[in-house]
Formats: sequence, C-alpha cells, structure tokens
Amino acid sequence: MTLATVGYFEPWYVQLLKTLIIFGIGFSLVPLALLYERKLLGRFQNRPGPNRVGPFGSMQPAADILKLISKEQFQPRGAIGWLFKLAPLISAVAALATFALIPFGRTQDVFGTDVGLYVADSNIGLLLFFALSSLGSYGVLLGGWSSGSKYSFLGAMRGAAQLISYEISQGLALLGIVMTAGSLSLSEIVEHQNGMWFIVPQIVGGLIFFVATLAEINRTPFDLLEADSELVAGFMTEYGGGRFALYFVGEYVHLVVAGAMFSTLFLGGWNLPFGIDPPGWVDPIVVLAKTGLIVSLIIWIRASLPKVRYDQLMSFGWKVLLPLATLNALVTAIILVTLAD
Amino acid sequence: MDIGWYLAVSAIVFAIGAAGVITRRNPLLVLLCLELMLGASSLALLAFAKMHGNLDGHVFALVVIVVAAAEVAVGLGIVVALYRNKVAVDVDELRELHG
Amino acid sequence: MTSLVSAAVEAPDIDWAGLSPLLALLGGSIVVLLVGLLRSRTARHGVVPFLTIVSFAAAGGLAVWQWDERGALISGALALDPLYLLTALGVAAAGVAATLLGVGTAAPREAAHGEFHGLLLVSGAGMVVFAGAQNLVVTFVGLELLSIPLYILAATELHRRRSLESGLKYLIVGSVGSATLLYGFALIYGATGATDYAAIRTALGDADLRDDVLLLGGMAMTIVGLCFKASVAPFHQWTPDVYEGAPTAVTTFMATATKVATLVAMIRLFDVALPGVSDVWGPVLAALAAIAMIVGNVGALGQSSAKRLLAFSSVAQAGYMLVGVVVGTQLGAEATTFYVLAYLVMTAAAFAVVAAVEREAGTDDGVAFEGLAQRRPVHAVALTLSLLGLAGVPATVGFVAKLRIIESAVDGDYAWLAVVLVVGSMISFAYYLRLIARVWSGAPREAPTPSTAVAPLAGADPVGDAVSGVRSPAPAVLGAVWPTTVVAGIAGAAVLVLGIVPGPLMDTVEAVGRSLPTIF
Amino acid sequence: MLRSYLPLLVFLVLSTGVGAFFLIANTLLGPRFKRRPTTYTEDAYECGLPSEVQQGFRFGISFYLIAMLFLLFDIEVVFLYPIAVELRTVGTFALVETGVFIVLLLIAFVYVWRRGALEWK
Amino acid sequence: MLHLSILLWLPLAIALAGLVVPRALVRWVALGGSLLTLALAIGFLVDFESAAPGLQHATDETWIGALGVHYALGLDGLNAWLLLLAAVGFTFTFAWSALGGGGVAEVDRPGTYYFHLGVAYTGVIGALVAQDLLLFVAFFDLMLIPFFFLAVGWGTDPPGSDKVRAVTRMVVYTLVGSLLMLVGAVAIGVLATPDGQSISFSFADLAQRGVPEGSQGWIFACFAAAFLVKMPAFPIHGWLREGYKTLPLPVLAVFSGVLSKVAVYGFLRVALPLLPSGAADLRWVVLIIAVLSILYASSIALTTVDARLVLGYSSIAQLGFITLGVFSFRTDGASGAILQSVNHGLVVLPAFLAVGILASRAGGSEDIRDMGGVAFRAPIFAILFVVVTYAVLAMPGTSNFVGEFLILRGVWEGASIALACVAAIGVALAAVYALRLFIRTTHNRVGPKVVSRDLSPSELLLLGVPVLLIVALAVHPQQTLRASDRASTQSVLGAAAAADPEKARSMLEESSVGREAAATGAAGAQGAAGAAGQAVDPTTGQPADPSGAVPVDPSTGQAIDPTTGQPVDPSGGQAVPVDPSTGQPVDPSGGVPVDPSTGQPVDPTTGGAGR
Repeated sequence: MTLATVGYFEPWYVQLLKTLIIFGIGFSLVPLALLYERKLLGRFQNRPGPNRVGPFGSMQPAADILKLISKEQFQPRGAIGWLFKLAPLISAVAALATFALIPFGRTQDVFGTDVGLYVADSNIGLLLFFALSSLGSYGVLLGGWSSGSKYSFLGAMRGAAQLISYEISQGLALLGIVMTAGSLSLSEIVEHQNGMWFIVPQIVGGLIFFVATLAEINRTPFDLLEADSELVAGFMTEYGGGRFALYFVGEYVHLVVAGAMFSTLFLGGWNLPFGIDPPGWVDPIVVLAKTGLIVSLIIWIRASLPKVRYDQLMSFGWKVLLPLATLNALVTAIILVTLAD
Repeated sequence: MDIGWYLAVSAIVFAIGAAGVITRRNPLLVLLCLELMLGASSLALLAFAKMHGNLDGHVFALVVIVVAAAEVAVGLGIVVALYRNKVAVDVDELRELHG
Repeated sequence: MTSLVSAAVEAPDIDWAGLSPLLALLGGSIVVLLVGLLRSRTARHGVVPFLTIVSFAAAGGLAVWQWDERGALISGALALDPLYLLTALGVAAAGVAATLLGVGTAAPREAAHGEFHGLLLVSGAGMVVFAGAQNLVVTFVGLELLSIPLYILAATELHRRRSLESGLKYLIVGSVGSATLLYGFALIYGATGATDYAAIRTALGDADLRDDVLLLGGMAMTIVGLCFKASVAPFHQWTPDVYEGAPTAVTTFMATATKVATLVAMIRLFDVALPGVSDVWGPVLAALAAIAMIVGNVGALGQSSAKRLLAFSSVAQAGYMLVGVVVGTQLGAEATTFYVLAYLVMTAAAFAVVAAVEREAGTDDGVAFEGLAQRRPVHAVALTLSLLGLAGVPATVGFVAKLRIIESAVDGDYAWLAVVLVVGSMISFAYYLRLIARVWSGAPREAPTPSTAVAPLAGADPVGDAVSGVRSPAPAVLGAVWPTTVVAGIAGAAVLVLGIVPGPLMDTVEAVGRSLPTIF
Repeated sequence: MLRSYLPLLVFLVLSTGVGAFFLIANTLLGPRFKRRPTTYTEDAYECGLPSEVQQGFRFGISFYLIAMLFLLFDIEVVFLYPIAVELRTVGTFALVETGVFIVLLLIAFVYVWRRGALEWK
Repeated sequence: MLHLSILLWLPLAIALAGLVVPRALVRWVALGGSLLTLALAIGFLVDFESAAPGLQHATDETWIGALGVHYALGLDGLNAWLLLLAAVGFTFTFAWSALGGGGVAEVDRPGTYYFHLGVAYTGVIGALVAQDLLLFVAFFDLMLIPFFFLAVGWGTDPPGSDKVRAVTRMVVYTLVGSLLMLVGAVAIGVLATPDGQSISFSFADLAQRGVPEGSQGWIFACFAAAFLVKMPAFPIHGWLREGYKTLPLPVLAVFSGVLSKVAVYGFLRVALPLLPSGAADLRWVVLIIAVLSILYASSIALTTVDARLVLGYSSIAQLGFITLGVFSFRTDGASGAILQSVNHGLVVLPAFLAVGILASRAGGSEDIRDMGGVAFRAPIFAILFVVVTYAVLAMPGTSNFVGEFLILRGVWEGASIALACVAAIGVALAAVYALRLFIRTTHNRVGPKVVSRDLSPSELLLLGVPVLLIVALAVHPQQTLRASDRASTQSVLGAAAAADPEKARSMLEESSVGREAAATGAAGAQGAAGAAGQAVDPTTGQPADPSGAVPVDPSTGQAIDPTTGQPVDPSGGQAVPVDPSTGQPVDPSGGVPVDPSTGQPVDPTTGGAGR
C-alpha cells in the first residue's frame, strides 16, 4: 500500500496485463460516455434520449459506430491524401494516450505483486499530459488543412488558435499545484492531497483549469472548432465514415480524461474527504465516480450555456484567464514561501 | 547507451538542418531547419551533460529552447510582414538587395 | 532528470553595483516600452528617445562609476572588469548615436517608438552581457539577447521591402551563426565537461586535449559562429545586404556596438578560456583575419552605395581587429580593444553623415555625396576624418589604433599578418579616397528632395500606430538633420582629438591587459 | 527507468491499433464502387455551390500573431515549471526570481494588450 | 627649447587662421605666415653650429607613453638645409598662389586651399625634424594627404582620365610604401626592445639598441619601398604621369621640389643608421634601381612633349642620382646627395613656374610643340630661365655640378666604377633634355597661339628670387657641405661598415672634415655595428665587430689593430688613453667614456639627444 518508488516497475507480464485492463476500461468508457451524454441531454431537454436500440437504448453507441464504419469513404479532390487519413488517427491516439497517465489508486498487492494502478507513473507526468494533449491539436490542424476545403481550413485555423490559447492558461493554472506538491508526478500530487484537496486552496487555479479544459476538449460553450452555425462542421466538414468516428472517439476520450484529470489534480484522486480511508480496491471506484461527476457537470454546462462568439472566446482566454492564472501562480508562490519561513 | 549514438544522431540532425538552410527556398522551411540545428545542439548538450554527470548541459538546453522560440517568433513576424507587402516568399527572390 | 529536480540550488551573490550598467539598460527598455504606449504624441516622439538616451547615458555613467571595481557578478557568470565596463561605455556611446540618428525617421515611427527604442536598449544589454560573459551559457544568452532585437530592428521599416528583406536575411544568417556557435559550445563542453571559462582553462591544462576531436571540432564551429557575428570573411556575405537594407540608425548600432561586443567576447573566449591551445586556433584565426582583410577591401572597391561600402570596409576592419585576438597576448587584447573603440567612433561619424545624406537625397549612393562640402561642411569634415581614420592616416585615431595592432602583431610573431594588414589598408585607400573626393569635389548640388514618399503607417500588428488614433501623414522629409550633425560633429572631433592625444584612452585600455592575467 | 514507460508504449500501440481498426473496417465494410468517383462526390462541401477552393490559400495575420504569442508565453510556462517544482526547497531566492520573472511577463502582457495584439480581427 | 615646436606648428596655425579670417584677407595671412616661417627657418640655420656634434634645439616629450612614442624634435646636419629647402619651397608656393602669375589666377575657396597647404607644410617640417621613428612615419604619411585634397579640389583632369582616379592612384601608390614603412617602423621598435625594457621609438634609443640582423632585410625593404615610391624610382613611378598632370602647378612645384627630398632624408635618417646590415644586403638592388631610374627617366624626358612631364621625369633622374649618392655609403656621396637635394629642390621651383609662365603665354597648353619663341619679347624671362636650365643640366659652376660630382665620386670610390660610368650617361642626357626644353620653348619658331610678353612683376619676383638663390648656392656650396658632412658620415658609416669595412676605414681616413669628425663617426660605426648584435662573441658574450676589420679585444672590449694586436683608436691607430681617475678607456677625440662591459663607446650623438 505504499507509493511506488521512482523507477519501480512490475514484472513485464503484470505491466502488460494492467495495460490491457486499463485500456479496456478506458476504451469501454467511450460508448458509455456517449450514451450517458445523450441520455442526460435528453433529460435536461425534457425528452427521453436514445431508447430504441437495445434495452433503454443501451446499444445506441454500438449502432452509431457500426453505421459510421459501414459508410462510403471519400475525400475531396483537393485533399492531401495521407494526411487526411492520418489526422483523425492522431486525434484519437493522442486522446487515448492521455488516459494512460491517470493514476487510479495506490499501489496494490495483487497476488503477492505490487501493482501500481496506472499505466505509467512518470515523475514528469504533468509534462507528459501537456505534451500528449497538445498532440491533439495536430489532429485538428492537419485534418482541417489537408481537407482542401475552406470551411475545414478556417475551422482548423480557429481550432488550433483556440487550443493553443487556452493551453497557456491551462499550464499556468496548474503551477500552484506544482508549487505546493513540489512534484510533477501525478500520483505524488494525489498523495499530497491526502489532507486537503487542492480545490480548496487552489480554487482559482481549479476554476481556470476547468474552463481552459472545456476549451481544450472542445466543449460548449467553447465548441467553436465545429462551429456548426458558421463553418458547417469546422475542421470535420469533409470527414465521414470511420474517419469521422475516430474524431468522435477522440472527443469522448477527451471528455473522460478531462474529468479524470480534474479529479486527480483538484479533487484528491482516490482520497476521500473526512478522513475516510477505505481499502485499496475502492480507489479506482472513487476515481471513476469523481470522473463521472465532472463529466456530468460538463454535460450540464453543455445543456445550459449558449455558445460564445469567437472573438469573445479569444479575448476571454487571453485577457481574463491568462492574467488570472499568472497572478494565481504568483500569489501561491508568495504564500507558500512566506508560510514556509 | 553509448554516448556516441546520441552524438551521431545530433550530428546528423544538425547536418540535415544545415543542409536545409542552404537548399530550402521557403523561409518557413528555413526557419524549421534552423530549429533542427538548435535542437541538435540541445541533444548534444544533454548527452554531454549525462556523460559528465553535471547540470550545465541541462541549463544550457533550457536556454536554447527559449532562444529557439524567440528566433522563430521573430522569423514568423518578418515573414508575415513580407507577406503583407505582397512579396513572394522565397528566399531566392529576395533580390532587392544585391547579395 | 532526477538530478535536475533534486539538485541543491543556492542563491548566488549578486553585485548590484557592478550589475548597474546592465540594469540601467534593461530597466530603461521597460520604461521606454511602456512610455511608448502613451497616447500623447509628444510622449512617443519626444520623451521616448529622450529616455532612451538617458538610459544609455546612465549605463555609460555607471560603467565609469564602477571603473575601479574588479570581481565577478552573479556567481561568476559575468566578469566585472575593464573589458566589461569598456563595452558598456562603447555600447552606451553607440546607443546614444543610434538613437539620435533615429530621431524623426521612419523606422521608430513604424515600429511604435517604444518598441524601437526598447529593442535598442535590450540589444545593448545583450552586448554588455556578451562581452562580460565568463561562461559558455551566458555567452550564448548574451549573443542571442543582442542578436534577436537587431533582427527585428533591421526589419522595422515595415513598408520598405529592403528593410524587411534585410531583417529576414540577418535573421537566417545570424541564426545559422548562432546555431553553429552553439554546437561548437556544446562540443567544447563535451570535451572539457565545463561551461565556465576558468574551468575550461583548468580542464585544458589538466588533460592534454590538443588532439581531442570534440575540442577541435568545437573550436572550429565556435570560430565559424563568431565569425558570422563579427562578419569576418568568408562568413560576411550577409553584411552588405543587411547594412544597406536596415534603417541607417540601426545599421549604425549594428556596425559599431555589435563589433565592440563581438570582438571583446572573442578576446575573452580565446584569451581567457582557450589560451592553452592558442597554437591550434591562432593560425586558423590568422588565416580568417587575412581573408577578411583582402575580401573586405577588394569587395568595397566596386560599391557605389555608401552603406555597402562601409559594410565591406567593416569586414576588412574586423580582419584588422582580429589580429589582436590572434596573437593572444596582453598587448594584442589591448590593441584590439583600442581598435574596437576607435572603430566605434569612426564608424559612428561615417554613418551619421550617411544618415544625413540619406535624409536629404533619399539615397546613400555615392553620387549623393557630391558637393557635400559646400552643403554641409561639418558633415563633410566629419566624414573625411572618419574615412581617413578608417584608412589609418596619421593624426586620426585610426592611425594609432592600427599602430597598436601592428605592434601587437609583430610582437606576437605574426609580422606577415601586419604586412597583409597594410596591403589591405592600401587597397582601402582607393575606395575611401574616392568617396572623400566626391565629398570635396563636384558641383554643389541643391539638397535634392526625397525621391520616394514613405508609405502610410501601420505596425506589424493589426493595430499599429492606430493605438493612438492618430495616423501620421506621409512625412515630407525623412527626418531632421540636426541630430546627425550632432553625432557627426562629436564623433568626427573625437576621431581627430583621440588621434592627436591618444594617451588617456590608451592608458584606459591598458587596464584591459592587466585584467587578463591568463595571457602574457 | 525506460521500462516504466513500457506500458505507455503498449498503450500507444493499442490505441493506434484500435484507430487503425476503424479505418480498415470502414474500408472493408463500406460500399465500394467499381467506377471512379464522380466529380461531384469529390467536390469540397460548399452547400451545393460550385467549389472555389484552391490549394495554398492564405489566412489572417491574427493566426500568426496568436502563434507567436503562444510561442512566447508557452516558453514562459516552460521556465516556470522547473522553478515551481523546486520553489519550496530553494525558498526566498526562488520566490524573488519567480516574482521578477512574472512581473516581466506581465509587463510584456500589458504591452501586447495595449498595442492591440489581443483584439481578434 | 620650444623653438622647433614653434617652427613646426606655425604653418598649421596659419592654416587654421586662414579658415576663419575674411575671404579677401586669406592669401595675405597665408603669405605672411609662410614668410614668418621662412624667417624662423633661416634663423635656425643661422643659429646652427656646423662644428657641434649631435642634435641642436632638441625637444623630447613623451607623446604616447604606452607605445613609447616621443614627441622628439631636433636639428642636425642632415636636416638643417633640407629644412630651409622646405621653408623656401613652401614660401614659394604660398607666394605663387597668393600673388598669381604663371597662369595661376586667384585661388577659389582660398581658406581651404591654404589650410591644406599649411597642413602639408607642417607635415614636411615634422618629418624633417622628428627624432622619433613613429613621429617621423606619422608626419611622413600626413604630409601626403593634403595633396590629395589639393588635387581633388583645385586640380585639373589629366588627359584621358579623371583627376580623382589619378590622384587616388598617386596617394595609394605612395601610401603603400608608407604603410609598409609603418610595419617596418613598428618592427624596429619591437624587435630592438630588449627583454624587460619598455619599448621606445626614439632614434637615439633605437640606434643604441639595434635591430637583430636577421630581421633587418625585410624591414629595410619596407622602408626602401616607401622612400623609393615617394621619390619616385623607376619601376614604381606609375602614379607620376597622371599625378603630375593633375596637381595645380604651384602645388606641384613644392610636391616635386620638397616632398621627394623627405624620402632621401628618410634613407639617411632612418634606413641606413638603424638598419645598416639590411641596407648593406640590399644595397645593390637599390643602386641598380637608381641607375635604371636615371636612364629610363632621362630617355622619357627626352621624348615627352609635355613640359611639365619633362621636369617630372628629370626629377626621377635627379633622385636616381641622389639615391646613388646615398647608397655609395661614403661621406662625399651622402653629402653630395644632401647638397643635390637642396639644389634640385631650388631648381625645380622656378622651373615649374617657368612652365606655368610658358603655358600661360601659349594659350594654356603645356605641350612644348605649342610653345616656342617665347623669348622673342621676353628677354628677362629668357635670361632667368636659362640660369635655371643650366642648373638643371648641372653646368660646371652651378652647385648642381658640385653635387653631381660628389655623388659620382662617391659611387666611383664606394660602390662601383662601372656604375659611376653608367650614371654619368645620365648627366649627359640631362644636358640634352634640359636644353631641348629651353630651346624649343623659348626659341625656335613662334608657336601658333603664343603671345610673347615679358614677366609681370609678381612673376619676376617669383622667378627672380629662386634664381638668385641658385646663383648664391653655386657660388658658395660649402655651407651646405660643411653642415652635412659630419652627419652624413655618421649616417652611412654603419651601413658602410656592414657592406665593406675596408672601404669604410679608408673613407674615414681621407675624410675631408678631419680627424675629429672621423673619430666620432668611427665610434658611431662601431656602436652601430655592435648594437645591431651582428656578431656576439660566444665566449665572452661581448659584441664583436662582424666584419672582422676592427676586431675587438675580448678581455677589454677595445678595438684592436689586427696587424699589431694592440688596442687602437679606430680613427687613427693611436692607443686609447685611459682616464686616470676612473680607469675607463676614453675616446681620445672627445673624451667620451667607453663602456667597459661592452666595449661600446657611448655614442656622443645619442648622448646629446637629451640636451
């Protein structure tokens, strides 16, 4: 039940096994999230949501996917072939890879082997997170650019601009956490929240991170990447079939990862409040529950808020979030050092 | 791993960058190749830092990152200004000046 | 990585007084940048240049104040010694000159005054860092801090294609130079395991690295990189284009201050960090110096544009200055330092006149200089003195400087280099005298009106000067002439006075040699 | 050390595999036509209007500007991370450094804002 | 002892004054100033004591301490008469420019014109009186620059070229040499400095220290290049034709008359005493160049139809003679060279004026085919001109004859009989071209555009005074010789000893100036040879005379007679008296103590430098 020391790793078969399991869970969360969102949106809008395919519409995601991959594949004349095909893959892989960083619990003793409940616990986990999520913007940019269509292109440019704009605030918002925890390892950060979740001292940082994450994963009110009203479907205009499905998968993985990451960073990960210390096997459940909570919140926001205008989006990112995040970092630094002395 | 491999990679990347700077026409590609050269240097620095077991190389590499970013920002800015002047952006066509 | 996060960091000692020239420049740049945002036209057109001059002057004054101090700043990152302080002084002088030459011209206006002057100051700070650096990392930081603002400054006349071109060219070539230098530094670090100059020297002393491939490769690439910066042939091709294309005020700064900083940095690098292997780099540098002298002087022969002529001449002059570095003696260091300062004064005078001619005639072609003696006697005399000085005629500071260089060359067993030097000087007379002849002969021409109107303004950013809501109309003249008169007059007088009474400056420079105990 | 990244590698391979599965399955399952696709199916989507898309179109300066700003501010973040990790260990000195750094950042920010680079056009 | 400084800076002060006084007054201020300077120069000459050894009116201040450069001035037999020549030459030019005549109208932009002339004046005087090597080099370079401006501002385009090109060529040519000389000078200073001592460029110090023999060759080559280009000598005279055609006549007169003499002076002052063995090694190169110059220039002067160029090429020939005299390495040759320098300078001044007068009578053309018959209505001019012509061709009875005779004798004795014979051809040719010029311009058929009229008052004054001087010098050349003999002996002795010690000895013995001077000179010779470190006795570490002609006793360091083995006075074979009070050997001639450790007599000339 101890934290894995740096450089510790299990036997290779255990590593392989847990990777498979986590991948399985992660990937199966995609249809779940899909269904959950549609159901929940339906409820918010006072309608039942999908309810035809399978019991309570539970097979709806499977049907969707099946439909998509049985469509004709085409690409516009002006498209750059290999990039056009590669771009959705990048998007999906980058999203899925982020999932590998999330720690689901303390190191457990499973049949006599210490097993870390994560795919990879890097001492630079946070940096990896940023690196991998930035990769996602390549998917957007390349997809839109290689389509050879002006809607796609404009959507891609806007999308890329939006993604990178909010990425700065996202990074700055986490500085407070890094300072407090003194580490970039995600599991150490979680461990550090044993007494108090970071959402309490870092409420400003948490809010900024949350908002920036919404923009990063292209959710309402910041879903300007698709921008149905002006740019048809943004960078995805020319996509259909399996390729579109990949973008779709990427988007929902992002949603889940966003929830998981927020709970890891601000909601104490597997820690429970009020000194409740359940046995180790509960840890993943706690994490998943918190993730579900955040996902619900994001869906709730989608149901309630209108889309912002693009210029509003940019100025909000640059003129509000960025200075706020910077100040947050500064204030945190001052408090931390003064308290330490 | 043998330090030689890192150095070999860095030398190759540096050479690619240098070759690119010399042969490429598009200023954006030239800027990219410059980044390659700087990146290669960073790699060499990090390899040497590992070899000598001190931190100087790391610090140096960090500095290089910033420098690279600043250079690209400036480069992009000038390229954009050239675009706005409706100038063909091709380093071979920068013929206003004799050289 | 582990070592990175767990390494103990101790707060370094910072000698604020010694750092003050640098701080004056950096602080000045921030203030200037912010003042440049004010709406008032007076503030932007008048106060900003004024504050810039104040900052430069303050840096110079603080350097004088610190003159007797010796030591290290920031845990040995920078040296507090005469080389550092002299560079600060030189940069301050060049900065004041460049600012004056920029008053009322298109470049600062198009680049939103604050930016232009702020970048000038930052670049100056970079030069001081570059010249004071005692460490490969700091050297590189200084180099980039001086270069990157200059790239921008070269391109500040946003509506003149030549300016933009020169900026891009300078950026590309300069960055190639930086990257090469950086790789060289990496290899030197690899060979010696240290980035500190003193530690490198110790490492070279401990182990016999004379034939070490890493060290040799590193030195070669370092030399190439530095030669790019100092525009030593054959790495000079960018110089004429950039000098011609960049706004003249910027060219002045580029030609004078950069040269000072680069040469001083070379002295420090070669004579402090690598004196032990001087028999390896000495001949290489000597060959480069010789090539630069020949190429620069021969190249200048065919130039009609005054700026290009001065650019080629600066290549040759870089060759001369390099001689003091090549010999690797205290005498050589002193000679180069003296030459660099003399060069600064002479070049500033020359460019001030070029700026004046350019403002009146709209071109810097040699033809525009005809009859200058009748039109503007002060400029004519200043240009004559400065060009004669560059050629090395007695009674100018250039003669004394050349004398010292030759002395150091003969003393350091590089007499052949001295002979090449004078052969180069001989060629240089041909083009300097041609320009001088233009100034003094020729029909007195009426000051021609500017040939081209300047395009309407806007910044690189979407708003440009529109921040103020004021769009200045295209100006009728390219700026007032009086600032150039001031610069030309003072610098021209200095060329003469320092040529006749070089004693004080020479004694000052002698401190340089004494402060470099590592060489003989 | 590198072994701890092995699962990540496996994870990446798996996700690539799944992604590729989507693409391949689509190729296998999707309808295929013997004849060459018509010009109309190859047209970019233009709401039914004739396509006027050409390769190599240009886009607004604002995007470049954002890219540059991103570069610069992101680099600042890069610098802040290492010092943030060590902030408590190093103490006051690091605080002062961070403070100076952030103040400079803010000055730059104010300047950029005031010059109008943040206004979207 | 500021006198020389006053003389030196007075022209510059006048020049600066010319810039500020009203336009109409400028030329009178300039003329007055030049006359004042001339008066001062004459004063110095009157005050000059020919018999006294060493420097007179010496000044010595540190100028650039770090470089060991001194502001050292002094007068001795080498430069005293040349100084007068310079003063006369410049006064002539000032007067010609101010008074007009000879085709010279009023100078436009007079302020600047006289300013440049004044700067050149100061430069020439500075080069002549400088007693510091770098000061000499600086003034030597500086004196040329004003001529560039004079040519550009007031010159005329030469046929088939433009004046800027021509004058740039001229300056580049001459400065090449000067810059090489700069390297040589610095090399002398650096190489002569013993370890642990600070560098010095003062002639006195340098003569004492000496330059290592191995380096003397190339350094001497540098100096020779500088001086020969300036003269100019045969293969390196490319600038002459266009340069002479470009310069305005009054300026050309002083340029040709005075500046080239500074080069001769440079050989005697710098190259020979400081680099004796280098000079000896390259002696034949220079001699052959000189002879070729004489033959080549004479033949060109015979064929050219341009009056100005006749004089130009005759100058080359004359300077060839003078060079021969210097490199004869004999007292009579060197004295003759100095005498001939003064002569030639004095002759050239009125000669150029005559050309100007002729041209002004011939419609402005300087082509001698356009002249002719000028004497028809201008008898006074013809008379004066014929005197000048006689001087040019060195008629017996003129001072030029004395000079050329001395030179030829020096060459005959000191160098080679064959060379003297070949050079003598030049004398014959000189008669031909000088007479050709005179006859074709003043006699013969009247030229198509010639308007013959006699001299205007100013022309008469300008032409008359130099002619009087020529006549005076012809009557009384001994003044010059007496002043220069001692100094020129000292100057050539080191080189002579290095080249051929036997001849050096014989020269001393027959020297006309007498034993006293010879003794001093011998001491100087030995000093020069010893200081040059030419041969150091390995066993004793003492310098030995390299030639072996004057062996040095290793135990005492005294010169010993090779035949008797007795210590000898190098001058006369007498035993060296020993000062009873100190036990030091004393030079019998002047009571100069001899340094017992090195055997070197303390050179009285250098010892006198500090006075």
